[in-house]
Amino acid sequence: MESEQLKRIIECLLFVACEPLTMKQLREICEVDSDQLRTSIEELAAEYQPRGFHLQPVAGGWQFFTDSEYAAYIEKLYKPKMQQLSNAAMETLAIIAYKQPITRAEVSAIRHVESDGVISTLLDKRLIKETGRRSGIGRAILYGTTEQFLAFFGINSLADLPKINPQGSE
Amino acid sequence: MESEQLKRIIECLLFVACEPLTMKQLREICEVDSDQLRTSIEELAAEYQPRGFHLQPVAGGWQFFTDSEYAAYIEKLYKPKMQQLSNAAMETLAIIAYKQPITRAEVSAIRHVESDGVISTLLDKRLIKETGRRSGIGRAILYGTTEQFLAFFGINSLADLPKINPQGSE
Amino acid sequence: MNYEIRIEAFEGPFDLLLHLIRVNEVDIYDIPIAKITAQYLDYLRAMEAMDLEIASSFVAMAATLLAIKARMLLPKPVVEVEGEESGDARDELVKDLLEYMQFKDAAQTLDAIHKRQEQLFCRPNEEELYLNLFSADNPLDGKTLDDLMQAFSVVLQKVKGREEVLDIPFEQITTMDKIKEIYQLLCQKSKGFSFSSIFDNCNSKIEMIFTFLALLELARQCVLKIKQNKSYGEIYIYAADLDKYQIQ
Repeated sequence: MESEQLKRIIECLLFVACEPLTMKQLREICEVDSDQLRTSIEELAAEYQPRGFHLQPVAGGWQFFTDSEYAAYIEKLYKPKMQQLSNAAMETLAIIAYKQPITRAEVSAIRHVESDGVISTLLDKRLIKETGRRSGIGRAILYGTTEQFLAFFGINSLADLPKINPQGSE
Repeated sequence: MESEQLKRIIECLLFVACEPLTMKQLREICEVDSDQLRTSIEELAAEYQPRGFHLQPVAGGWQFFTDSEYAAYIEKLYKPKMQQLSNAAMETLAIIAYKQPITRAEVSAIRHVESDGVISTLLDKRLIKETGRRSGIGRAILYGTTEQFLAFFGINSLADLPKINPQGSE
Repeated sequence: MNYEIRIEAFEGPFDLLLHLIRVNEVDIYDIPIAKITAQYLDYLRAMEAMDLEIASSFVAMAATLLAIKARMLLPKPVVEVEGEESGDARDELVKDLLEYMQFKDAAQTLDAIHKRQEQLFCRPNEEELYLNLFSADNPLDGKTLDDLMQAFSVVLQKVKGREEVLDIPFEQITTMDKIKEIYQLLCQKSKGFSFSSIFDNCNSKIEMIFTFLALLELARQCVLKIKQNKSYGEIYIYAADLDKYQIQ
């Protein structure tokens, strides 16, 4: 195979693959020998050196990675989807964290405020999730915290939540 | 911002984006004016012309797409899910695309065939959506095409649909 | 019959009609209606003979074709009604066919465009992955476990003294519970009891509704009888056949 075309195919494959491609995979798909493949990849890596994303060896394969210099811009692209929690959301999250599994109605009853909106926000942010259904009539949805919730606070399990004073005193 | 750097940022963003990025999004993230952005995108598109994937306008934004020449290699890498439409579905989609907004009854009248099933299929595939209600009695649901429809055909806007001959003459 | 009938899957009557127009190589603006109608009906008969299901729209079109054929056989009125076009009986059909053809062609064009687009692939980036990448800037940024505990303490302060609110009784009620209650009542009170008395212990509207549903269910199973001696008078509930009670 002609060297230029081989490079086009390799960059195409690496572009659509969201994980590293091994030399073996590339060799089989492109039907070329190791030497030819190695040369092409090295050339490609050099061609992408000045660009916004680079070809890098990783975990026994090759993968495109964006330049770390532009991470802030990528963050701006995805950032609108991650926003800070309001006090209401924090309060609701606390109730769910400590009283899980718990229904919407129960959260609203504790807060004395209709809480559907805040609960949706927490669901969107993947801080809470549906964990089951209350038995009995209505089969109300039960909510609990997620793995992400633990990760965000850097704790291992719900047992690591700080103990609260049952009297609720300061 | 320096032109070379702007191009690096744009290619970086397009590389990590999950959908076409609009000029507005890019302008806001990169904090540049329309003229500068337009120039950079045009230059970038030219730079990628000889490569394995290209910068293309689609559904009102910009996105990287692989060159069709290498489709066979990508299929060898992973079996992409092809979205084939039946003749009936394509025919119905054409009617909705050109006559939107249009009701189910109107589509069926043109095809002289009951079209509820096909319309449901198109809704499932998100190629069409409800766009409103016909005023007057019955308030029949109106259908129109979606952003996915544009992406499905790789076009930028409905204005890019091929013109149809209103006389239908051969 | 000097033409061959090929049974294909036609999308609808128009699909079949256009097929006939094409194989006969006739002008769509001057359809030989008698000939095309005859062939159309042959197709329907052939489909019938093969036990193929014929959609009602095919039959409706046959009727339309026959009606057009009949109208074309009639002599044209000598005096034309004023303001009325002496149109060809085929006009309406041709207009509809042309419109349909236009979209059939468009569908083919779109299909070709899609086939081309289908060869192009974009990067299947997953939003989730990128959102997780920036977990440092998480929705809980700046909040600590102490904040969480604090938030909960504040809530607890607020609910102090109205603990009963935490218990939501109506969530716990089921029709089954109520059926059991009423059944027990039936067993205990052989002389029956008043309809209104069974609601005495209900704490909420929901509970009353489920009590009523339970009553209906037991009546349906003929476990109890319901009697009212006079209009608007008290309704009484009696045991009928307690053995019929079955738990579902």
